[in-house]
Amino acid sequence: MAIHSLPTEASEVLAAPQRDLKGRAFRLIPVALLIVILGVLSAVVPYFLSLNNFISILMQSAALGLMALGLTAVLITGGIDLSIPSLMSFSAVLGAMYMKAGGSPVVASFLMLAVALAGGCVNGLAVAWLKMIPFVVTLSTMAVFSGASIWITNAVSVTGIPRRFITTVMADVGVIPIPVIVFVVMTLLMQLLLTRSLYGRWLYAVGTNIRAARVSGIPTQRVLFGAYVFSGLAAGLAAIITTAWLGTAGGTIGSEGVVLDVVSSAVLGGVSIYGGAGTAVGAFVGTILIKLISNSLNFLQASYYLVLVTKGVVIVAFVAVDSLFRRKS
Amino acid sequence: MSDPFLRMVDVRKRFPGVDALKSVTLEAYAGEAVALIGANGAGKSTLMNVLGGVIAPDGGYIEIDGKRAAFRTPAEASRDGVAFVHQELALMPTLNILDNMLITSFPRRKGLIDYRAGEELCRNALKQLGYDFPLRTRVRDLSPGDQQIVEIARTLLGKSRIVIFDEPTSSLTSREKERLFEIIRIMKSRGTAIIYITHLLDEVFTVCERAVIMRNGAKVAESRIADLTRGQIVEKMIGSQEAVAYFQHHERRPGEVLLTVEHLNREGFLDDVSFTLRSGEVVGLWGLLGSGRTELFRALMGLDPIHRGRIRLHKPGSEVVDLSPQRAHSVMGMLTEDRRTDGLLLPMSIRLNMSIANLKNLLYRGWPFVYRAREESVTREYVKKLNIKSTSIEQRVATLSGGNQQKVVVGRWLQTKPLIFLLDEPTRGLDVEAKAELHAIVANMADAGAAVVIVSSDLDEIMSLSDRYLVMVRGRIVKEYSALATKHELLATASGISAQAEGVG
Amino acid sequence: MPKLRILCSVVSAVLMLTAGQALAAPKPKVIRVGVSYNEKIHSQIQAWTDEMEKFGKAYGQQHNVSFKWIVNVANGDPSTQASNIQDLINQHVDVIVARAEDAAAIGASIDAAHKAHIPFITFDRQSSTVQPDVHVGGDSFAQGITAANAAVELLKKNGVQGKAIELLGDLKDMNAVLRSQAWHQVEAASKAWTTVAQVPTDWKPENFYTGTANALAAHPEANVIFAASDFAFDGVLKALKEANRLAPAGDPRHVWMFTCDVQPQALEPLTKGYIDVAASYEAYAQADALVTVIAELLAGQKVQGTHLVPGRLFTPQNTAAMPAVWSRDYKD
Amino acid sequence: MAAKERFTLGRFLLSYGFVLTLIAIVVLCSIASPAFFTFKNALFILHASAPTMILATGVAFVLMTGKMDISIGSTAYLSAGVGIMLMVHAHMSPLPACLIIFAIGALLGAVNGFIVVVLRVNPLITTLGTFFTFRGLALQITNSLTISIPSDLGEFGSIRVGPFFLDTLIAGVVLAAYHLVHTRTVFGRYVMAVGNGVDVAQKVGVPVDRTTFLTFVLAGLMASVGGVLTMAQVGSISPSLGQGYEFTAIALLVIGGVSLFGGEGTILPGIVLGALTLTIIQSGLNFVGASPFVYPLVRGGIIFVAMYADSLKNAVARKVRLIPE
Repeated sequence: MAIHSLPTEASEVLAAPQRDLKGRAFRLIPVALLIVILGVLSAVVPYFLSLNNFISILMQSAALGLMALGLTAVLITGGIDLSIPSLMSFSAVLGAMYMKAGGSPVVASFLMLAVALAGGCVNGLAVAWLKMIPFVVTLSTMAVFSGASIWITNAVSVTGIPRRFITTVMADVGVIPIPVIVFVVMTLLMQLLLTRSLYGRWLYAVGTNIRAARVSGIPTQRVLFGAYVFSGLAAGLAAIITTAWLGTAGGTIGSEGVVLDVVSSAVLGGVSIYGGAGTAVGAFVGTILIKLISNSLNFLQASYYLVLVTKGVVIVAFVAVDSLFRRKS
Repeated sequence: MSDPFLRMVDVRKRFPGVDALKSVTLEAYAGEAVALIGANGAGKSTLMNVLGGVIAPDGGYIEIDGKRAAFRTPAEASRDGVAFVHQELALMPTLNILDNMLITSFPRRKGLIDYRAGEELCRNALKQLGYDFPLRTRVRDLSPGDQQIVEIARTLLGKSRIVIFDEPTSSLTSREKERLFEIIRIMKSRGTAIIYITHLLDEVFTVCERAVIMRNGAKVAESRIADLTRGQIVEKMIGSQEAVAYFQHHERRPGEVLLTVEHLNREGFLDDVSFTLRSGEVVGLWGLLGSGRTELFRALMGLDPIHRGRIRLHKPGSEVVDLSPQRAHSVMGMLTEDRRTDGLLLPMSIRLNMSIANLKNLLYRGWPFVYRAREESVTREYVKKLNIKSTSIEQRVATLSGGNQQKVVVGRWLQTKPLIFLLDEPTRGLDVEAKAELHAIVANMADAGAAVVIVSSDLDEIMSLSDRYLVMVRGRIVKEYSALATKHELLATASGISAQAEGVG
Repeated sequence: MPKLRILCSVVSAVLMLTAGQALAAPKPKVIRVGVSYNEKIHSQIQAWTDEMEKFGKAYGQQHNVSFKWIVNVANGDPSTQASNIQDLINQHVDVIVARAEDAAAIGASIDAAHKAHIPFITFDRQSSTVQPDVHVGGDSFAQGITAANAAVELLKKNGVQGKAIELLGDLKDMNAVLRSQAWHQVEAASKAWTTVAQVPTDWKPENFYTGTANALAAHPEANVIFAASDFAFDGVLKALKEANRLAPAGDPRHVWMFTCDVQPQALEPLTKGYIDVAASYEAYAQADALVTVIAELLAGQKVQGTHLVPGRLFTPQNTAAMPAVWSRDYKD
Repeated sequence: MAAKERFTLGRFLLSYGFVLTLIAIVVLCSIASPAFFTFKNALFILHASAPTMILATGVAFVLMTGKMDISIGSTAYLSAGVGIMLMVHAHMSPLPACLIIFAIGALLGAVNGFIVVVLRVNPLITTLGTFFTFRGLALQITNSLTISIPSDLGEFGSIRVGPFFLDTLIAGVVLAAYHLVHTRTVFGRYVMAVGNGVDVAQKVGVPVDRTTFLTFVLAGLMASVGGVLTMAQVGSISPSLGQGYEFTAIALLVIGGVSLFGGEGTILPGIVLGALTLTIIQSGLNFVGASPFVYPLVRGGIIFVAMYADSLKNAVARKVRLIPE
């Protein structure tokens, strides 16, 4: 009310930047954390500060990161998708079995994408049209997908994947392996879509206030559906990469531990669990951060227990700061 | 008159950026109703929240019956007999009536809730209002009106000696309204002190003995109702004469037919609704709450399914087409009843809020990407047109005043250049100033050739704007009136029929 | 201020560990061994780790080398293990030892190591895809065969026609698979018993208990139990007890039990005579073998592809006297 | 109103649908294996499901307030882990040790509560974090060994009172107590009130924060109780203790009719039926000797169906309220 008197144009100059600053300052925390960890490690760990090592860290993050991107889209709509990793392993298994049976790697890759997309559609339908609670839907589809992949594989990972598939997917472009490129490109692409595209705008609107979005003529159901399909797509890409990376596919590669890692990555990347906020780049940073935390502690010979503890503390602390900021502004 | 039962003395409250209360003193006497009048942001609610223990004051003190009182929680306040009837119902849908009424005051035996005693209490309370619900019904299965009754009945439990009514009639049918006034009379006769907050001035004259008028966090006037005229009140509320213009109505000549609605039917909500809209007219859609006004709007906008009937749009070239739900948004705009839950993207900027319905027209060369520069210029244009008071188009709408928020929603639709404008309670909860501005905008739309349909529970408002009335009862349009219709006719048509109908429902 | 707390916790952790790092400055003739465990939820892993340290020192003094163990643990998740091994590679360790979470997935890591010219040793769990330089471990198949043959002998001797309940292990673990294969191979050959129920345990104690109990209820006639591992055996015993079938050999209610591993929890039932035969799983011997293999491998000596440490046959009679039993030392 | 009428039949089916499913499963299993439908086995099923029932009961209130707790598995493991160390190394006798375990459980719950209520961190995230942290600490403490519990506590696992296992009775008592608290105490009603929306509850004067905090403490406490019972059943504690409990518990509750929207659900019979459904499926499949690998799939399927029913129920509710979307 006090600001009523200010003339519009004049105050724009004043108001806009400072608000931005606040947001930025917060968004920088994970980045700062990242830099600190990197700095310490480079100082302490032999061979850490090497291009190879950084690339391999990115390589290790690729699959997780892609899934985190998928989750981000869903989180922005105010939903959640716990089924991504299990869907990932399910489609990976099918693809792998197809290749084992002599199918061509190319077809197999598309098969994986197709299966994952289909899975995403199941979630999407349930959430958008059957109006089921995302947590509930994806919790149960998680059980179904992982159940299915254990069932068809008898819990034994699928082997006999053609070298050609592996070498092609894992091939380096220059020094950078393809999965890393896919990860980076997907991040940038998604960032562009989120900030600039019609669909991106709709996504945020739906996540902020779905009723208002609907009244404004946004096809909310299609938007919701889209988000889950996208996370399906992400799972599919992750499936291809993981299969090539491990040279096998099985029910284990999408365990519950992974689910929580994916969620942590997105959250550490500043994606709001309440919907309406979050960026692809954020998720990217978050993923690297999660990976680095465990890697660094590996490098530093910390006990495996400390890894878990640190992860937990970081997540909670981070979000605590977040909500602190929220209440401040 | 004896000395005041409630005294709030020199109460002060400061929110970041605003002096919400600058040393306000309020007195309420047992057995009388004092009207607390003021524009939005005048500080009424803040003052009452202090009294209700919802927020703590920075300064000043409260005396009840001569004793100092300081409430840290609503529970404490109600323990000292201060009851609060909130404007938007404070009920818990999944719980039954019993739990809702007793939630903070369960009678207990050996640590366990004594439901037998509880039922007794609730039944009595409801009886006083002349109601007798099955107490185990879940509140979410009650009609909004009944829900309000439950909310009011809650205050009758225990020994509430001061009852605050905050816009109590906003969701009541006229019958329920009458009953409420009766209840208030009973309460007064029992020596309860009533504080009555409202925007609807004639209610003030029916219910209250005294009026306290606030503006910008300060008390600007206090006097007996008998010594006040409506004009004076309005003047004191807004501290200027201009907004009184709000009661004048100006003639309009409607153009050719824009829209015909034929036998529209939605199971349980709309029953064979037919009417036409002409360009350049304002149609008042009058009816009691739950008569299907909102449902009709939603059906027209394609938000709810239509089971039978058709909506036909008359294109300028006199060619007539069926209006598909998808296309509805391209020719219609709708102001929802509750802008916070159905209208605004509160944490987002004015720009994002205003462009959201119009993005398709703001794309970059048909690519599915938003053309930021155009978006900004368009937003600025409408911010100016509607004179939305803001620091920048990037300001978060949550931080705007109610009036400006509503204007943002209006701007959202104006961007889409709609032929038809559906306004559902466009000025609910707005102060007189903002009301006046919105009325101007409405008139303006019609003059520009749009067809405007307006729903309002404020009969004066509807009558000051409409060129024509459609009266709805239980999902049907039962009668159409010209601009010359009288208050009485409208009220009678709307509620007369409903009197027998309600028995059925 | 929570933010501070994160930074502090991370930094302080880092510092502590840095100190440790600094002290262990590289010396000549150091062998940096990267060890990747798939998980750390079974007693023998601790046994291995300690024994490697211990034996490593002793061996080192004789042969004038010193081992530096760089250990990390994956959270029972193949991808994580792959990352962990990648980390080891990036640290340029001299040799990598891995206990695979997934017999198939470990192949990729083996390739990766080889690409970086780091020799790779699979430990305890074999790779089902790519061949490592060396595999060191117990001979699970032999283990199963031994146990099964002992079973044939005993049952024949007592003139029992067996109705067997098989407690499967985690089928992602080659050991579990091999043992099951062994059991069924002998079954087919000897006809000494028929397996009436297969209970998957996934190596989870709960399942040992409920699985056994259900199987006993469903097949009251069952009189033989073959457990792919006797870790978490308390569950099995409880189930038997509740079914009133827990009795030493000779008692008519006795269920003939043949197990693998002789984990800490098996010692007591063995001495009490509940378990008739257990083919042991020599954590110590395996660790020692591993150390030797590593040393020889890096000394450029010829090392054969697989080092399978034979198990010993434990029976109620000989258990008490048996020397060097790791499970004794790791009984909680 | 027409809207309401149309759904009453559906509503009936929804609220009793999974009871029918349950019966169907029982019948099928009984046909497949005569040993299944026996009093003995029924007792065992009750026995086997006791710990999960208690764990789930703990989480029930949290869910009813519309919050979430996925840390119970780790809580169970950490508290039980400390207890076992006390018993094995400090040679503490089981009873005091158990009391300490419960105390720790409650404490860990309080940690969750504190983070949620005071630091205002989203419950899902909070418990996600503590899920990691608690498990890490527990592994540190037990050095992730599989430890046999002292025999006297082991005995406790198979004590019978009459035909019933002791832990079945304990579960019974806990559930009864919870049911009473839920339906007949102010706290129980507060839980439901909070589940209807924090702001409203606050306005009418419900002590929202205290209530929320308490629900988390109780969840922690019950987690530790469940942990002890599991330990006693299995006869040992291993790092796999509590793994996947969080999801099982939630699934179980939803099957039992507790809505994740909050403000919905019952302790009796809801949770019992939910728990039985899952356990019966498990043991049923055991009995009919189905391929071991079909378990997860079947479980997943059942959960999906149940949860779908739940959301339908809420869809109905929303329709009746005439609220769009």
